[in-house]
Amino acid sequence: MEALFASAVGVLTAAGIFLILRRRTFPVILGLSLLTYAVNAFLFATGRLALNAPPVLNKYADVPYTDPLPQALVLTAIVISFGMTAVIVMIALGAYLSSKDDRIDMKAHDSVDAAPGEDV
Amino acid sequence: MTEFWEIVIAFFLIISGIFGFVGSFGMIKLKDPMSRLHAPTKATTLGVGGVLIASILHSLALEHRLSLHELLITLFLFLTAPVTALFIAKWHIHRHETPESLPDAGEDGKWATHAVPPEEDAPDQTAT
Amino acid sequence: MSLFLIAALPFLGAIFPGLLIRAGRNASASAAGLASFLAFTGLMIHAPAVLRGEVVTARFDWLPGLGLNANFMLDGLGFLFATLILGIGMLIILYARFYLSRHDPMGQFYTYLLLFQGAMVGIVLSDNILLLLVFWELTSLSSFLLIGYWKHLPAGRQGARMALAVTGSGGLAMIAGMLILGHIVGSYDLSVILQNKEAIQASPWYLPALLLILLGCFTKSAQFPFHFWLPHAMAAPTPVSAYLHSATMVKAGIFLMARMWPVLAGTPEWFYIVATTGLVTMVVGAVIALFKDDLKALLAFSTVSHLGLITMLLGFGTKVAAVAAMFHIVNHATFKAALFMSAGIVDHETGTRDIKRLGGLRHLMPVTFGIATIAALSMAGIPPLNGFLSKEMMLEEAFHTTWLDSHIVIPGLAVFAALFSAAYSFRYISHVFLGPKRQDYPHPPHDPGPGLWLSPAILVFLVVIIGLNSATVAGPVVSASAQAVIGGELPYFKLKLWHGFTPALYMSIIAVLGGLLLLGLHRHLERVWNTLPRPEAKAIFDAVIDVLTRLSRAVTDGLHNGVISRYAAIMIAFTVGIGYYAYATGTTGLPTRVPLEAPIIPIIGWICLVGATLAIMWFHRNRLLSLVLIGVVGLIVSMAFNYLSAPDLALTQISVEVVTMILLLLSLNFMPTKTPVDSTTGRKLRDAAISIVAGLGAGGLIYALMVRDFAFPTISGYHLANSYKGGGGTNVVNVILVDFRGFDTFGEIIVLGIAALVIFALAESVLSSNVRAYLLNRKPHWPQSGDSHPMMMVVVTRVMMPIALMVGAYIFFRGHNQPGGGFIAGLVVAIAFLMQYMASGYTWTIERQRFYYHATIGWGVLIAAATGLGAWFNDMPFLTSDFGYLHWPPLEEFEWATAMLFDTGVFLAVLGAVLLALDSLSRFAWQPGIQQEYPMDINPQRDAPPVPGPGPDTVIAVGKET
Amino acid sequence: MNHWIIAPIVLPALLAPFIIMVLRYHLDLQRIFSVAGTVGLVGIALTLTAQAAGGEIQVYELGNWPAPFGIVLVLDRLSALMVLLTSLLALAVVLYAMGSGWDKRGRHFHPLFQFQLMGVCGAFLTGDAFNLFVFFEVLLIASYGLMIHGGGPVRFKAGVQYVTYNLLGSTLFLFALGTLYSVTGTLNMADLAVRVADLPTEDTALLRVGAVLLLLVFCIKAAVLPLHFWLPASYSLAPMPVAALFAIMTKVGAYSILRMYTLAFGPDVAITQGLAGDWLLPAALVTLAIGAVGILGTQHIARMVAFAAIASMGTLLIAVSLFTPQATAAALYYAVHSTLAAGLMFLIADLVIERQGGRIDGMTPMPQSGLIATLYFIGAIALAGMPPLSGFVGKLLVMDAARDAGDFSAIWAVILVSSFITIVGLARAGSLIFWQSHDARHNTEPDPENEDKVIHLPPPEPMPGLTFSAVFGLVAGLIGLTLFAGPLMEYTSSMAEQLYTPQHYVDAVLKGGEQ
Amino acid sequence: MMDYAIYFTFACFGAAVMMCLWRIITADGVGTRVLALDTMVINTIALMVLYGLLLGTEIFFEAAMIIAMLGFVSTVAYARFMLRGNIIE
Amino acid sequence: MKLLRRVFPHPHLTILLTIVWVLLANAPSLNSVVFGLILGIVIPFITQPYWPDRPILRNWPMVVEYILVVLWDIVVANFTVARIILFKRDADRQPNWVCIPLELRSPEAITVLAGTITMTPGTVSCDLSAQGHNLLVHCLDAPDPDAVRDEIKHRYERRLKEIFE
Ligand code: NA
Ligand code: NA
Repeated sequence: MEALFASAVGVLTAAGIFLILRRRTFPVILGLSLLTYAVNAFLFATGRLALNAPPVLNKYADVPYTDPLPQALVLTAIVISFGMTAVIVMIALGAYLSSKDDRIDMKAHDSVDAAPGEDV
Repeated sequence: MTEFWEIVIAFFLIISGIFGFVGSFGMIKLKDPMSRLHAPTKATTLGVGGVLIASILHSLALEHRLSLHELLITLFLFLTAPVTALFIAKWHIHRHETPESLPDAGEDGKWATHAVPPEEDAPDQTAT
Repeated sequence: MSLFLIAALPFLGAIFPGLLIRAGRNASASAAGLASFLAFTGLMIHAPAVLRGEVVTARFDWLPGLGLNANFMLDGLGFLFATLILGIGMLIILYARFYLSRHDPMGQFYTYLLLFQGAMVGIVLSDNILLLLVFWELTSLSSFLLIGYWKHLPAGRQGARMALAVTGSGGLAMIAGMLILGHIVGSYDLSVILQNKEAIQASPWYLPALLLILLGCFTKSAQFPFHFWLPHAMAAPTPVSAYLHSATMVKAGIFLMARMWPVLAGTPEWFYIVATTGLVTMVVGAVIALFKDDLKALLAFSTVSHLGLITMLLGFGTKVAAVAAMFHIVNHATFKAALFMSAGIVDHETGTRDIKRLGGLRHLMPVTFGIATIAALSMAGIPPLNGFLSKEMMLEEAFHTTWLDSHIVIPGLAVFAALFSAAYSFRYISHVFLGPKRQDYPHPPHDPGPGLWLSPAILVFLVVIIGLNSATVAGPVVSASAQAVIGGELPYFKLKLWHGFTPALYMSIIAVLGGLLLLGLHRHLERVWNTLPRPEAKAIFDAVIDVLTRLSRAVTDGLHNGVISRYAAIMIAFTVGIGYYAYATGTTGLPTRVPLEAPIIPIIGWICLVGATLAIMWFHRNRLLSLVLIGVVGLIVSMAFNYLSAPDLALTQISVEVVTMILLLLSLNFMPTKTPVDSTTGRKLRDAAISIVAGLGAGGLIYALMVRDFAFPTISGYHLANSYKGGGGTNVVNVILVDFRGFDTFGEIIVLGIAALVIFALAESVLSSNVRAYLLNRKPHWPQSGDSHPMMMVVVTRVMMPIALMVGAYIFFRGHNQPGGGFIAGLVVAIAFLMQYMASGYTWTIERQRFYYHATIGWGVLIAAATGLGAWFNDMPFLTSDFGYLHWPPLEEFEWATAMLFDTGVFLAVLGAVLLALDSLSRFAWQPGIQQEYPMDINPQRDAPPVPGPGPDTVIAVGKET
Repeated sequence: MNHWIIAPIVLPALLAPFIIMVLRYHLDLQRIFSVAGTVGLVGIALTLTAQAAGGEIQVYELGNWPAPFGIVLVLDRLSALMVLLTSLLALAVVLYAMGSGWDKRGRHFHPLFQFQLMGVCGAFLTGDAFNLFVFFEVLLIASYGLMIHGGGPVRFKAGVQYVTYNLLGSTLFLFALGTLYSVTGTLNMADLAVRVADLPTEDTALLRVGAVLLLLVFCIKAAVLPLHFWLPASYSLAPMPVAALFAIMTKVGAYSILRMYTLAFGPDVAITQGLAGDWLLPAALVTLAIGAVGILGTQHIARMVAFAAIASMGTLLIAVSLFTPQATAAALYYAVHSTLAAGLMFLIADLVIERQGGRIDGMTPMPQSGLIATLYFIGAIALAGMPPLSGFVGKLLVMDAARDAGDFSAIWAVILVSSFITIVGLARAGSLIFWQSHDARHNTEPDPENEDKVIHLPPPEPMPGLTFSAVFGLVAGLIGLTLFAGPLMEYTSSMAEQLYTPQHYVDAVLKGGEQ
Repeated sequence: MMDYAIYFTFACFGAAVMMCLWRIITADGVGTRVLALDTMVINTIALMVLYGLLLGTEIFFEAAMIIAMLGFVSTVAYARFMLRGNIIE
Repeated sequence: MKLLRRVFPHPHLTILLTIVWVLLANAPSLNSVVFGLILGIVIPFITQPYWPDRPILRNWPMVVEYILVVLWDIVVANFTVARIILFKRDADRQPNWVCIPLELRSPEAITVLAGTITMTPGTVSCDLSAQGHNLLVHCLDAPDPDAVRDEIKHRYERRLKEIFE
């Protein structure tokens, strides 16, 4: 199971990074999503893997519990990365709509002088 | 007694397994997209339904407590699956069918998916 | 007067001219003059003591931790220089008042001038080499302003930049040298350093320190090969040239060499570096000066030459030479300042400084002629003027100095330079003032008022007086300063005109006669000179700076080329590399955990996950398909969480998944649905290689972590043990979120709230720009179907939405004890509203909306914060929770917990944030005039007969229909 | 119970939603509250600094849960000073933003600004590694919003890049935290220190990976080469007042390096030897060099200042990477200086851009050019580390502290050569912007080629009094920093001393004994 | 007896999930893909309930329920996107 | 009465929600009933604007009958369709469109009908006509479309008309 899990994390990471290295905003966002999965899974697994041991206290039986802390951390991380994704999607959209170009690269000399607070 | 219930539960499980399988298999086997649309209804109804019944029976008969909340899942699926199917069918009609290839829509003339408002000659909306 | 005050007065004075300029030019100049005068007076108060050989000090601990302290001392050397700086400064202030034109901002000028003066005074009074550095660099900066004063002249700007670059860089080198020196001695105080000659010269760091400090001195004093900046600094107004290049700035280097003479001089290194540089500079400057037609350029190169002379003297390392150097410093300052000022008068009155256009001015400008002639003769070394005296001493010393066992080199070259020196001095007199009167001066010249000629006249007076009576006039100062330089017993010397028939006298005679001869041959020599190839220093400097700039631009733009994929690739590769290095340099133990077995279901999940992920990479150009596949990945990840005992995570993941997907779909509606091919195969291979390595790294790392047990008990043991007891909940994850680590959650909802705000603000910004017009006129990606709000969807939503809200409430209430909680509940409720949006459309729904998203977010954060703050009333820390049980017969008991209230804040913030984000995105598609009257397009029950046109029952009132 | 410790976080966290809810449509009220809040923050920061000055380390246990199980805030000299620095910079920035009218060129400037302050202060105060991540995210996401404030295609595009790069950084942060947790089982920094010291040797490789990943994360924030690529475009394309505020963000990275690599992975900890020292110093040197080269190599004033910010981070990190008390004291002094100096220069850049455009080619004379040129001159002196301002002092301190390092000559050479390039670059830009614009040639001949490139600028700031007083305030700060270098250096030395005796911190947080 | 039935059903639904994935990847139209995804979600729900049955726990119920609810939303969103482009209009 | 209508805009929904709550709580205690009822009243009140009209169920026994019929049909159809999918060659199958003219007018009724058709394997409701008077159904294997139409109208639409109209 650990090997399966680790290899899945590896595949997600690799795929995420491959897409992040593309040159349009949309695949980059997809890549970031994949990478987020990977890192969330990674963080989750730092509590080690356990089957049928959810960290919900059982009043009636003495059962094992998996490490709850990484779960809480991952929850926070999921929420935060959701916010981040939403923002980058929106900025990417704004960038595309105002320049009609969804290339993620810029020119070295790009400056906002042409129109401060305005769109071209 | 337990054994009887186990057999009953096993029966429902096997039924559900078969229909779940058939549902997805249909998607592979059937060639035209409209027909494929029929496949998931099996997974939704007897497929999941069987498991849910088995689950209810399991808690009732083997754990001796009433647990009906699986019914909620059924409720959701029954409420939502038709809408899902409708949308996918509409997509198919929109993309692959013409008013001519469909049966006559009677006094209404067209099917709703094809009843697109006529193209306006590009009103200049920037003015407003 | 305290040395602090003397050093501070020019700086304080610098404030006033700029402010007083509104009161008139005289007020401004008077303020500047007054400041200088006060400082000068203060200096003179100390004169008796200093001339007695005492050292006046003032100490203030500024930054003792570093050894940078405001320690000042006034000895003979400092006194000599300070007198020159302040004395000539006053004359310059007077001169400038009448020199500058009505259009020049005079207040600025005096401000800069006094800043410069203060910096110079600071240098010569510093008893701390770091403090000296401060003033040293300040002179570079203030001279930059002075040289560039006429900002409309390109020459001024370039000259200023060149001066700054050269002298500033020298100053930087000096920083290093001074730090080394301080390190060797263990103190940065000059008075301490000057006591440690042996330690310094024995140190292996002596030579580097010497080189670095000399670099500073040479650049400042325009020594060869750094001499080129000085002539270009002549673009400054003449008062500036007169001040900077006679008595002050260029003398700073000389000053420092003299200052450090006791500890640095006396070694072969010192001799060969300093004396040789001085000698070469003296010769080169003198030769070039002869062929300059610009009056100020001529004077500039003569300055270079004389500075070389002084440097050479200091380089000799003998005590007498040091005395001669001191004497020549005084003399050069007087005649050179006078010469610059007279050149300025000529320029001012005739409108040109070009010697070729001048001549015959002696009748037109007799006063100026007199001043200039005396000063020039002094420069030429004609007795009985002061220039003669110090030149004699120089020649005498040169005669006795051997260079690499040669007795000829130094005396020979010294005479050669003196010869040229005489020649250009004579030329200055004859080609400007003698000869026939001309008719073609740019302005009709005449002598100026006393305001302009008074200053040079005073200086010329000094030239004569010192020459005639050197022992009484200059003697004490020269002695005192020389004593300070030498630091011990003064050698025998006598300042007088006649020493008898010494070798120096013959050399002097040769120089004067040769100078006359050269002047006679000037026309022919000039022709030869013009045919000689000579490197133009400015061109070289400009080329160097230009290359440097271009190179910088190429490096900067090449490195920061805006290609984020490259940035990311570098970052990832670097991270993996460093990470691997860290791993390889540590040790790892064997696995301690028995791995879990993998039954069929996880394997299937793995296959699906990997299959979907690979498919995303393969099909990523089809954006919609990759979204669908991302959905698969998300589904499987959340299943995995579920399977591996993390139900809360599964719930969160799947809900976030849906909202994210909706956001992406909403934005994809406005973006291209296909990604074109941008990358070459090579790039793809590179990217693939980086990705695979990174994937191996991440996977390998987590595997290595998972197979080993924790080395210590984790802190979560405490959470498990105290979740119910202390937090009142059985869902430990939730109790961690709202209680143990509630502060994280507080931050997290704020992140979400900010995200929504940013999205809202961005939408506002985009929609208020001309993107709006584009959006209104854009065509959809593909033809749209009819029936945008199908009846079935609407009807099902009417039932599903309340149920979904119910589920949300359920998830919320049970969260403390079972999987769930405010966050998931917020998402579920948001999705319930989203369902309504999708079913009946934005406009129809928003009209019926009863709460405002901004406020919802705000309330959420405030409630969460207020819950935290509530604890303050019990004097407990922020977020301290409480819980208990309520009992209402006949109902069973209810648990209450302040953590629930906190969770309510979370719930509201999440709900508001998600809806605000969706709402903002939805507004992109908004079209004017679309007023949707009905929740569904088709409804056979509806009373109103259908309107022909768009949809049967749809009232899509576009434009004209409203 | 000293609730002051959490005040710098709670105050902006309450103020921002209040502005959103109640004052959404009242810009004037927003401004009043925002300024009042920032002034309040300054007051709080002063109180905290006074409390911390004595050397006692105070711990605030959130939720009343004992460390290491709950989250703690820790107030020591360093965190107090950083909060104070943040609040002072913020005050100048908010005044400037109001005076220049930048705050009304988009929505929600003030709430985002307050949230940004919350994030920065939180990052300085927290004693928990994961909580540090959360505050990083808070300050980052607020910075995303501020960065694209005002909109425009280029700014949006730069925003996408900025967010992308930082998302990678955040991901790395999680990888690092996961690794550290997995090895040590704790998230509390003090507890981490205790456990790292006792770690069994078989786990060192994994711990080292976690530690170095964390270092890389902080290096991204601190813009260390080759992890600095996010900075030039985002700083130069952000609204300049925002960029001025961002001057503190890079310091968050430097702060975090100092904190973690003195507390948990300090120079005395054998397990993590060589992680920071080996490559951070060369990287910092290259950072400084590239920053300086960038100053000379750009044609836009904002970009130039951005590179100056990179260069200053290079200098700062040279001092940090020496990991000696003396060098750290120098680093802290330099950090204060470079924050104020970079902030000042960004504001001056805005004054120029608003009047003349940002291209360094001296188009036309600008109004108030004399005053602005003077300010530019002062800012340039500060940035280049020329006397008499604090930059020179800081540079001397750093060089002096490097004297005992083995390769001090390389350090000195890089610092001095970079200073030279910086001086040349700043002088070039200044003379083109302020002097060449007076050139008769430029004013008389309109360039037909550039006719279409004529820049239409918005009218200069509506409240120049406010903008200039903000700028003067920062100048005054730099002067004060110079005049009081002695006492300040004493204070930073005491901070460094506190940092290099981590046992006090550990004892304060863990109350002397773990669990 | 029951365990065998459970494993059989596991196998059936496992195979079903993989067939759905196959369909998602290989289908020629987006509609079919969305359909396959929807079916996959439903099969997953079955798997989850089944797993809960096997372990005798109710901890998976909420996830199954939420997925049933949300799967619908995403499917509708995809379909609306294909039909109208704008999913909220 | 008006007040009552405003407080209980959809009494059926209130009942449904209460049941949902009890099911969710998975424990038919007094606690959960009371709590569910409270939410069952509050939530329809909140969502009332989105459901402006108020459908009425007239014939409760018929509701039960309808549910039973549909469930039976689902079971039967499942087997039929499974046989088609598993054993019938694709070429032998006769997929077909069927147009069902509707007598139902209420959106709720039409929705239930369409949903029923979809949930019984073998048929899928695909579209309404432009004004909602006909329903388009697709059959997986229907050699005789008219028979399908008649059966649907007879088995389902007739009963729904009694329930809703
Ligand atoms: Na909760
Ligand atoms: Na608590």
